[in-house]
Amino acid sequence: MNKKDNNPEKEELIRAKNLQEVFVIGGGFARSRLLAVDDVSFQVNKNEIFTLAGESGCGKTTVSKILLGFLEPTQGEVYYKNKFIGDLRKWEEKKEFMKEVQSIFQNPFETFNPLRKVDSYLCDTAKYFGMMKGKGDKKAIEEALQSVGLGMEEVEGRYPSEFSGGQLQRISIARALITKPSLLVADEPVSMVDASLRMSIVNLFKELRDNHGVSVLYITHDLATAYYVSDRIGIMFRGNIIEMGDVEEVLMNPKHPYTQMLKQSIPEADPKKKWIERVSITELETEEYMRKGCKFAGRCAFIMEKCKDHMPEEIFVDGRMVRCWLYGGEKKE
Amino acid sequence: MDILKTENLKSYYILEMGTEKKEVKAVNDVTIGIHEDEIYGIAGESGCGKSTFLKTICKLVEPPLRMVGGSIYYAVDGKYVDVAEVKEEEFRKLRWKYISYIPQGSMNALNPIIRVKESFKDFFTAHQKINDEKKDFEEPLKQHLSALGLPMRVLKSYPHQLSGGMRQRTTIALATILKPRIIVADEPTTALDVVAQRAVIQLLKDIQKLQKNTIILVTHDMAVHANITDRIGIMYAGMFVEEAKTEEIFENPLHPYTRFLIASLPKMGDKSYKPSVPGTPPSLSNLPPGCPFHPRCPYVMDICRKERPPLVETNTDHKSACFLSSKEGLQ
Amino acid sequence: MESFKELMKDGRFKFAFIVICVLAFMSLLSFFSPYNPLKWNVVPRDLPPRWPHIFGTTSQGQDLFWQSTFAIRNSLTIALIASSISRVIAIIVGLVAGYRGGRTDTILMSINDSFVVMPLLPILILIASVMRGNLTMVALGLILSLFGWAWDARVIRSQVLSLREREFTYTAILSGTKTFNLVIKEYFPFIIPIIFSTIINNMIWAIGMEVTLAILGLTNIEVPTIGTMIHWAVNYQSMLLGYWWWILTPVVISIFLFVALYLLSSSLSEYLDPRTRIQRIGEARG
Amino acid sequence: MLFFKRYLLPRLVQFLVVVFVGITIVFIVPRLSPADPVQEVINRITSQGAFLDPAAVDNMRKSLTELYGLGGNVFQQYFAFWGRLFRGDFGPSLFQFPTPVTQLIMNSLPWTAGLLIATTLISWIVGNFLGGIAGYFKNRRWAKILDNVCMVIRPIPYYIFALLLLILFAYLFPVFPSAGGYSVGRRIGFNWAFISDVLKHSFLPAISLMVLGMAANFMTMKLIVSNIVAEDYVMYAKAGGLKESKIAFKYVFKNGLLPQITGLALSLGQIFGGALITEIVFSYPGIGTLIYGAINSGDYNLIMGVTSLSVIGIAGATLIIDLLYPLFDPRIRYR
Repeated sequence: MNKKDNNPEKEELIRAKNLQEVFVIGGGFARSRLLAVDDVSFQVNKNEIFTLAGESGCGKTTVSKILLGFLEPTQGEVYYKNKFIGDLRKWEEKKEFMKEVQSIFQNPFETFNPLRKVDSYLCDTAKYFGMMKGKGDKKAIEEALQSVGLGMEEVEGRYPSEFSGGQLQRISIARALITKPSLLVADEPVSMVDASLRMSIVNLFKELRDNHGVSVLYITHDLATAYYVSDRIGIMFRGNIIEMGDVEEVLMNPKHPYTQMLKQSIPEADPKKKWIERVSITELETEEYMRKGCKFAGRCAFIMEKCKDHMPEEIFVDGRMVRCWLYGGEKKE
Repeated sequence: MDILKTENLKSYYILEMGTEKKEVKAVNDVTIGIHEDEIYGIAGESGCGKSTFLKTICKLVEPPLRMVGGSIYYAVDGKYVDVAEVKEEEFRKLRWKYISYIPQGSMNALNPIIRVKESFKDFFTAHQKINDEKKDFEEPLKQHLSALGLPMRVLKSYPHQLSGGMRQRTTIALATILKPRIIVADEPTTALDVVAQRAVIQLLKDIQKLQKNTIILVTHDMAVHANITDRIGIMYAGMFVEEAKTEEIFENPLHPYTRFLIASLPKMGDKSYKPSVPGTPPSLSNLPPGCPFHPRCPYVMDICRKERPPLVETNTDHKSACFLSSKEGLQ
Repeated sequence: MESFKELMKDGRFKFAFIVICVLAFMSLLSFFSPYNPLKWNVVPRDLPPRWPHIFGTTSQGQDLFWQSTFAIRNSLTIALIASSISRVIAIIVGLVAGYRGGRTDTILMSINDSFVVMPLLPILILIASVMRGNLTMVALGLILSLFGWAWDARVIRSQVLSLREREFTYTAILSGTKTFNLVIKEYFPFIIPIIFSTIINNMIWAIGMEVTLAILGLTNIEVPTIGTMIHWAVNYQSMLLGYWWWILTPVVISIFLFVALYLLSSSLSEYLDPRTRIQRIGEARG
Repeated sequence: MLFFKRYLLPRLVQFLVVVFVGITIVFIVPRLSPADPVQEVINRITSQGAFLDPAAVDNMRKSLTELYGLGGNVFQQYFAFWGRLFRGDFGPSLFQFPTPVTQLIMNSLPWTAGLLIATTLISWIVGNFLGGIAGYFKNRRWAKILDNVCMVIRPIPYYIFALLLLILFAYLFPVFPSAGGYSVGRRIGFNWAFISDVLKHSFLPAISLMVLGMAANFMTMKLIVSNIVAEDYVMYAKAGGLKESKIAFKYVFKNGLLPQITGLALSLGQIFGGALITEIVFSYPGIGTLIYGAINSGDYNLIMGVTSLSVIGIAGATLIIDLLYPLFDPRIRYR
């Protein structure tokens, strides 16, 4: 368990333990197995924004689906407030869990059914989770809309196609806030929103954490916004968390070679900081998934024999967890 | 000497929905000049008309899009040719030899059922006669690919066998095979993972240095602009609101919209509060009167609500379309 | 009503709507027919079309106009029975295969595909010849419905498969909607246009099959339907003997019916296609 | 090896499933009917007044039961049925006793095969060619006219269209013979006289099948092409200044034909049904007329034989087209 990582006063909210998810590609008789999520463990504490960062296809969305209970992991468990969520079988129990753990999605235009009015989702959420006192009690909905800076009249009776991406994402957040959740899972919430409006959503997360006590699991490929908004961060590559810890530590002086390359490859919005050396790109994504041992070995400048054999367990150095033989750690028998 | 100029260029999407007609003013009276031997970046949010502007200057205008007014000048062999007048069959000869096009990262721009080499041959033979297959086509092709650092096995494979980054670099090689004077790139790095994006940007820089041509790069990502472009034009609601050297845009933005755009960019190591542009982007089918940014602009003045500010040179080689800067300039 | 006005602007819909109204009116008329359709020699035989027998009369002494009113009504009933029941089967198979996925999907779909690929006519001939005379209208409708669902089940399945992956499915789950009313609230607005257009296509197929089986004399040829009318016309060598009106009436009616139904289905499926409906919603208040 | 497992094997399994489901239906259906076929044959014979002593009747019942494969419980019958199927023996035809059913089918099969293959190929090629051009040059006048014409022809079922042609050509302007495969008294031989006679006779059924096939292919191909024209690689080829003809043929048309190959495989069943019916209208001596005769004479064995063979035949043809598809589509060949 990552002892070093969580300091005492932080109360644990949700914890993933050795998650593993196997994707079977090729149907019928030609099955080949692919480890989309491989031995992933992390936790999100109360009143904290934890980021899960990585390239597209590194398994972060699969992890979010497992956490939300949409996907049964091949191996590993998820504990919410120290209760194993796998035991939730009856719909009532699942609803209780959903009341506490809500989510918003990547494409605002796909979050709502284009043929249904937007406010029908808000009413459903309020009705099904018992947030409505009387029949027409819209207080909870108005409150949620108010906290994202929208009014009831702007939303009532309109279809998704009549809003901009930014507005839809705010309505989606409002829908999630109706049940007063303690954890909000945000899967790439701003990648489809215009750069100038992106900050309004990201600042909203900060405000939710500070004023509404909602912790956020922020999933993204954009390290810049991750640095700006989160407290702790986990970097994922091809299904594994290869570095995790305080965002200042991990992003300001990254240890794992992949995190270093990732940070260098993000273009800085500053003409003076242009790139210099060249970079090599992967031939085929699936090739790297199938590789035994450390999946970054193909492109790593510091490759060692044991890297090809297998990845190290969790090594703690400079206040963060890293899985790389460069930083010691014994060979697992 | 500008290699490409537009004067009062207008192109709208004409949509007939049921009874009434709707005009989406995607390119709204644009006059711009692009120099030779430079990488000119066009930045702007989604729905500001930058991709439509690209399609219009490449004459890739398909209904419902229609070029409504103004003219486009190419500097062909030293003299300006108004491309709007050139007939399609005549203009076809210019395509790829004079101006070529790089599509978005996510688009499958190559014919899925023929090998990559076959695609290269189609584009090559459309403009150049091949009498000796080996000497006229295969040799130059191999040289071109190795110059761009692409493995030869790409030629024998089909598009679906290549990874996203590899396919995009192959398309760039295809767009530069005939060494065109202008290369137009529409969001070439979107939908690519960040490492492939960096490789693509590197490739574009090398090509520009190698062939001394002009690259017009459109992307919403200001950081990509910072890394590759020499000059940037900021587009908003179908118009150019500011144009200057890249360093100038980042250090001393004049137009309020550009200021917000630069201020809202998250930077590593800087956790200070980043403001966001208030309000929502305008819909191009019913634009506000006067300056289209005035509903969201904190410095709005009466004149802004009535007239549309022209794109005017306020400092040296730094144009902006805002009464605030041009008024001061005037005083 | 507003959408009806818009639909009427589409030429195909207008033609189809008029023709179907006429045919529907004729089938209603059958309730006021002065002659009993099952009786023969109620009118002088072999009269060419002239008032009062506007479509002429048959060698069996039946008035062709009133006969065709019954024919249209019966053919439409058979078609409606067949297509409505096969819709139910198609929806169940499509929804279960699409939503559950995995093994159930592969099994259901392989059985479904075998019904698509199989030549249905010889099998229907086999069934009809076994049941010989007592193939009543309802029985024929049921048999046709058993074979008419395969193609559309696959269409519905692929629609459900694509909907299942879309993000608003997860939003609905997180809003507390249970699987059953999630399917009703979220998926049905997409599935209903498919059902609508495939109902009409299936009716065309069913009427076509009924005509074919009737001409082969495999259905209950006393009951007047489009097929049986042609059957008697062909059996009595009406063409050779020059009674052209006897064979032309059912053929012309059937062509109008098929073309009208086809145009109705293609114009409706275009109008109801979710993509165009979304644009219309956006544009209505845009 | 991977290609075989991923693409070919599922197709083979699907072929077996189709044959299994089809043959099982052919087996079950006659057993559902309340009437016992053996009893029916016996009633028909005894009703013709011939007095038969009970022993002879019992004897006949036993041999007929054996002949019909109705001996033993259902499962034994089922296995016996499959056994005979593999041996290609559907028992004797009851009407033209004792010639075996397979023999009769083999006589009329070449006629149907010739008609079916010729018309399907021609209508597929011509229909797709015209549909492709009409889809690419959408706003040409002739494209619009042809589209409306096909829109009217397409929904008409085979029988009605065949009947229309019969009325038009055979009675109003009797140019073509309205029935039969060749004129009476013509010696069958491989000489030009016989062949031209066959062509003249099969002209009307062929035309009727081809026109409907062309209309269907035209409409689908036009739709496919009008979608492909908006694809990225077509727009990119236009930006590349390729000649219009090369874009139309190599980029739009070739990509458009691929779904039409699978479309053909899936619609073979219906086309076959249509061919049967058209043969009956023109009493063309193929499988259609054979099965029509069998219906009138209540010849069960022949009907079951024809149905089983058509199920296996069509499933086989579909399998062949499915197996040919990877040759045209590299995306399947090189996973």
